[in-house]
Amino acid sequence: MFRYLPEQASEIAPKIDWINNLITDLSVFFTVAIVGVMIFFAIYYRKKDGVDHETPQIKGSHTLEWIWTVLPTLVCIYIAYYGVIYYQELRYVPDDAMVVNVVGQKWNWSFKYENGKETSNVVYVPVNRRVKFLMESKDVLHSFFIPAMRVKRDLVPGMYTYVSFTPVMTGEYHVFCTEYCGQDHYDMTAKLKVVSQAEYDEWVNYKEDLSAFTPVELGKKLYTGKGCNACHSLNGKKIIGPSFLKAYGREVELESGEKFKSDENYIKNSILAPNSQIVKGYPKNQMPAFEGQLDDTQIGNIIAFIKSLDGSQAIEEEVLPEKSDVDVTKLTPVERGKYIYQNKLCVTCHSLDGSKVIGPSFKGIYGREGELQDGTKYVVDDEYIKSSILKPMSQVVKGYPAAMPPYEGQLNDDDIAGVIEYMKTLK
Amino acid sequence: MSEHVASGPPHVHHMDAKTAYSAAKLGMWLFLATEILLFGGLFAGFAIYRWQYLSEFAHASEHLNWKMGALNTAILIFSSYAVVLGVDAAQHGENKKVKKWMLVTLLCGCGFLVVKFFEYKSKYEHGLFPGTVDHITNIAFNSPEFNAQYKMFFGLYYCMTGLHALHVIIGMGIIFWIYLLAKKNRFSTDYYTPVEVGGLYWHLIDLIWIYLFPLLYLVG
Amino acid sequence: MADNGLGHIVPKKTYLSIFLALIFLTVVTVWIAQFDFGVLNIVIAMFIASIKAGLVAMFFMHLKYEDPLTWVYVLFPLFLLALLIGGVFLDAPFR
Amino acid sequence: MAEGKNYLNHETTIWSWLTTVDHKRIGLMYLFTISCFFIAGGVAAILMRLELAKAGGDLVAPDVYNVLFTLHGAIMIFLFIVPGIPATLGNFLIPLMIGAKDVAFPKLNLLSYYIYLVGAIMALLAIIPVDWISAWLPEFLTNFLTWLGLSGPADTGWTFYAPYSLETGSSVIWMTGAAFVLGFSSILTGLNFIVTIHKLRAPGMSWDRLPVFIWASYATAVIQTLATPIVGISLLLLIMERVFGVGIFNPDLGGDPVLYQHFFWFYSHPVVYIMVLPAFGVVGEIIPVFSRKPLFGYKAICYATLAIAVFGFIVWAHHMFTSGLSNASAFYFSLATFTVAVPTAVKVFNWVSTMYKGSISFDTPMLYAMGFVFLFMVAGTTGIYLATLAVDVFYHDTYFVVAHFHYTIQGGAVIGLIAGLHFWFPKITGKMYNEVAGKIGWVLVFFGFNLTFLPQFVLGMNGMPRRYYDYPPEFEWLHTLSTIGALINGIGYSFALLNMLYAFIWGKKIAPRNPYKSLSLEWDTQSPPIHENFEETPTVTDYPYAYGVPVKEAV
Repeated sequence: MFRYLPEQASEIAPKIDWINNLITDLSVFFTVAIVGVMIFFAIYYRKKDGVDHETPQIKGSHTLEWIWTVLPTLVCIYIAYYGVIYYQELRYVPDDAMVVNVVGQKWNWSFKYENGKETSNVVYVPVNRRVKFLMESKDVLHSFFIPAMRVKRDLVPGMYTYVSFTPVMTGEYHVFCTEYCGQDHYDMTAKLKVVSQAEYDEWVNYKEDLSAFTPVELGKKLYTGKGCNACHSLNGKKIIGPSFLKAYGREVELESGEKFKSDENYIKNSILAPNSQIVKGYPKNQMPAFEGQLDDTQIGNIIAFIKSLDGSQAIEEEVLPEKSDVDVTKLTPVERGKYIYQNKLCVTCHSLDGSKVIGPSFKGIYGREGELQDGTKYVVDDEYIKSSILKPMSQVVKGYPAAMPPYEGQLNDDDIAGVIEYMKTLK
Repeated sequence: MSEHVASGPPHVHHMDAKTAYSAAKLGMWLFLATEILLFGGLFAGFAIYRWQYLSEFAHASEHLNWKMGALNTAILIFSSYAVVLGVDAAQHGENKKVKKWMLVTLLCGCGFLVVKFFEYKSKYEHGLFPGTVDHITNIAFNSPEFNAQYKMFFGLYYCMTGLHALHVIIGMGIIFWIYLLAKKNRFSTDYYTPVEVGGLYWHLIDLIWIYLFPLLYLVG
Repeated sequence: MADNGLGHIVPKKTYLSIFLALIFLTVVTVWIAQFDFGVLNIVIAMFIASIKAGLVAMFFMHLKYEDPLTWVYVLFPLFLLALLIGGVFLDAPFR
Repeated sequence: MAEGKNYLNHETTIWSWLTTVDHKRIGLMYLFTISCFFIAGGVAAILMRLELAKAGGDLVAPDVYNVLFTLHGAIMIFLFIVPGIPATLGNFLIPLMIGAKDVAFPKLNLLSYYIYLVGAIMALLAIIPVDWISAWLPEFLTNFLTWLGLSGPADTGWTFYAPYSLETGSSVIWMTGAAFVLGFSSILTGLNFIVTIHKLRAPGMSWDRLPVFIWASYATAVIQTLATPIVGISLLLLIMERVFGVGIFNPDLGGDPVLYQHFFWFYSHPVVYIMVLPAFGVVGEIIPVFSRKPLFGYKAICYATLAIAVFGFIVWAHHMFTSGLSNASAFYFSLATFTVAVPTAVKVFNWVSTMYKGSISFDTPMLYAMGFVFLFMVAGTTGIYLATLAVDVFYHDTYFVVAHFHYTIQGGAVIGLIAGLHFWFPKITGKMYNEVAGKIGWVLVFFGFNLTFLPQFVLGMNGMPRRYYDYPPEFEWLHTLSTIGALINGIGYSFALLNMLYAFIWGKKIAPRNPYKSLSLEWDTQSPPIHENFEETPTVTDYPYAYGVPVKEAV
């Protein structure tokens, strides 16, 4: 009776569920028995005609007192014993456990694997292998809870804590923060993806060994990985921002009329605080500030990459995906929306799995409510999406950078309708 | 515990004088129990952090002036002595003596606070206090060797001695009130509850200091 | 004065000797603090402090002459305090 | 009886109420004040439930939601239910039940009330959403409030966990300060009751003749007096950290946030017994009267009461099993927690046995008392899950805990308070309430309550975390059910309270001295009692449960 626990996705889950269900059965039994007896007494001995009837002056019974003191004690000891035993099992970590480092920060989970790979708000583990999540908090208390695995532990700033379990079922599971941590506590969730060992290996090793690359190559990776390619071409074409071709050493003229040569300082500053020096003729408030998102080495790599684009090498047009011959008008609206999502670079900033990249995730976006930077409330409906695509700067969601380029003139109404339909499917 | 305003054993409508006396005393003991637990939290915190940061605490403790601490211990012990003599005088109905001893106690309290003031002042001048203040240049707290654990020691030091000093001030208020009652010749062999009960409070202040002094100044 | 049923009267001589004992013990604490006994430092200091506190409570505060009820409400809080310290020490050092 | 002088009409000016040292009047003043806060906390709860009725943010923004559950928790705990039964029924009944004219320190009693009021005002200040309303306020007022250190309502949860409470910009100092001041009031009330029960019992009122409500109040008073200082010091340290930057709980300064939790729960676990023990006492008074039977196992119940109070002190860290607690502590605190289960079970068995061969009438207080037994069985048995280490790891900070807690506190303490108010209503007011309306109120409260919180057990079992503004869609239908229940529950409480309020002010039916033929001392004086409680000090010859015809041997 009353079996509501989530699926048993870890090795320990059946044991914990066993003791849990035992408690449930005992609880239901005792509650029904005692309350049943009470109701029976109440009805059987009720004052039927409204007049007191004679009652015996029974003051108590030592025998009964002993029975109902000793009996619950024994039951309690039995339950407590298994609670402790299974708790030990929960906290036990074998030496060969796979370690994933977890960092909790308002309101985001990030995961780092043994080979240095990092993910955010989604974590992959192989099935049937003991894992240990070694956790630290950057700010306040958080708590790492995977219901399906029956594990939970607080993240305490200034101290490492851990959870450990062996997943036995592949699938996707909720990860919740269960220690209140401020405004978006409810949104501090992640996905645990349990996959086969082979899939895991493939996934975790997908990322190449960065030390094998030159700074220029690393810079190029960042160029695509961080979405620079959405606005900065490599072939001299103006997309939204200036092209990177021959960007180093070029004469720059700012809106203010100030002129100087582009150098390392200028590029670095443009990455960290773009709006402080917009080149004449380019729109303001388009580029997100990468302050805190890129470290000095990464910026150095990007600078090296830009320096390398001195025009001496032919530019391979590999960065912007080749336009295929798909006739979008023949697609269903949802397919069309998906196509646009993938090809108009929405994918760079808007995830589908709920994780924050640069912009809000598209997962479950339709109908979502929240607050804009200026404090007004919004509901994501057709009208809102349309104006967000055409004039993004007019309604930036609180907590996100004003980073999206306007698509006015780039997408027609049918395209936008397709995107909206596509969004509706992303529950 | 301020039941009594009338002259002589005051009339309390709901209990006789003897019950009133023992009730007041039990009430004060209970209140002292809460005070012990209030400070107890601080002692527990001090114990666990001292265990964690043993050597840092020992070093930080050397910044305290044990001579001043010892002086204050002596002052408080003497003040307690003065209070018991005051209680004794009240038990014999000698209001004048009560007045005298309460005055002595008050002076001791002032002396304690003055010493404390100079201690705090010298800590302040050396920058040994939590938080930051811009115009103090010599902020030892921000020097690299003055790490978080030192700050912890001084944080606890200020909380414990500060809360204690607050109790000294409140205690002096009570003693002063007793002084005023004695001035009006309120006490007799049949009625000296305020002296006894107020005295208990003052002794607790002494008692807590007896622990604070070696803990903070000597072993650290 | 026992006839009025109020508090116990202690001879003034007792008070004086307690006062002197307290001062003496203060001197002892200070004197002994210059020697290093390692972990025992704190034990010795707290032991002497407890003797002093005991003297104050028993004689200055007349605890010696109080009824069992008062004793209960002196000892029970101390038990709770020990419990709190014990509970905290059962946690942090064993993490 | 009505024409005679009683405590309500012997003086009638407002001033006579505000300066009264009469424990009965102070009890009523508390009752009035806590009722206001009960309504305020209830409104916050209803808003919260409405927000959660459907998935997605519908009603308020996330930060407002966080404020709502903080206010609900802080108001209900510190302002309503801690003073709940002790300061109202306790104040009113303790001297009456032991045959005294007043509490030991009447002026101190009044002082506790005013200290409570100061704390309440501080809490109200902390609620002002200065940041949100500053646009509509005159500038000097905004400046003044900011100068006071007020910004927006506290959003820390009622637990004020460090380090979040150290860094959030809201009026945390004022809220913790309020809790500190309220704690001081609670200490003084408890101290007063302990001394009263020890020193002012009527001749013949030995400890084995004390009503169980007095035993419960005594145990409560001990907890109030001795547990509150610890939370006092931890809140004080929190304030010191925010104001002066001392680092006791701040990990950046070498402090340990888990230590805060130890200090906090050292008080806040026993505080649960401050809330619920008096309710045990109330139920222990009601069941024998309406069963016309002696309270079964009187001594066992009294000892169980003391045992719960003492055991309550040794189990606090079971709120911290996932907090980073050491294994050694976890084992100890889990085992210790089970010790509380036993005396609690003993009480339930004894209450039910009292009804055996009784002559039972279903008056409203009895219905509440029987409802209490069911609700408390649920609360107690779900407590077993949370005491069991491995299982608690799963349930900690989920809706299961929320539901368990509300079964204990609302199903236990609040239902106990309402039961007691109905039971002693004739004594307090000298009037009778409408019995049918009382029963309707009971039905609404009982069913609304279960509909609110039973689904929350299921939510918790599904892994729904607490303090979530939004949730995955699969939890939606349970949340909707819970919200419907909360609305019915709210209507039920309003109905019950308005019924009593109506009877108090406009009621025509005059209460006799002892409408239930109870043997307890408070029914031995007129209704409502005279200012001095009794015409002459009563002498007690037996314990107050000698109902029925003596039998030769106990069964």
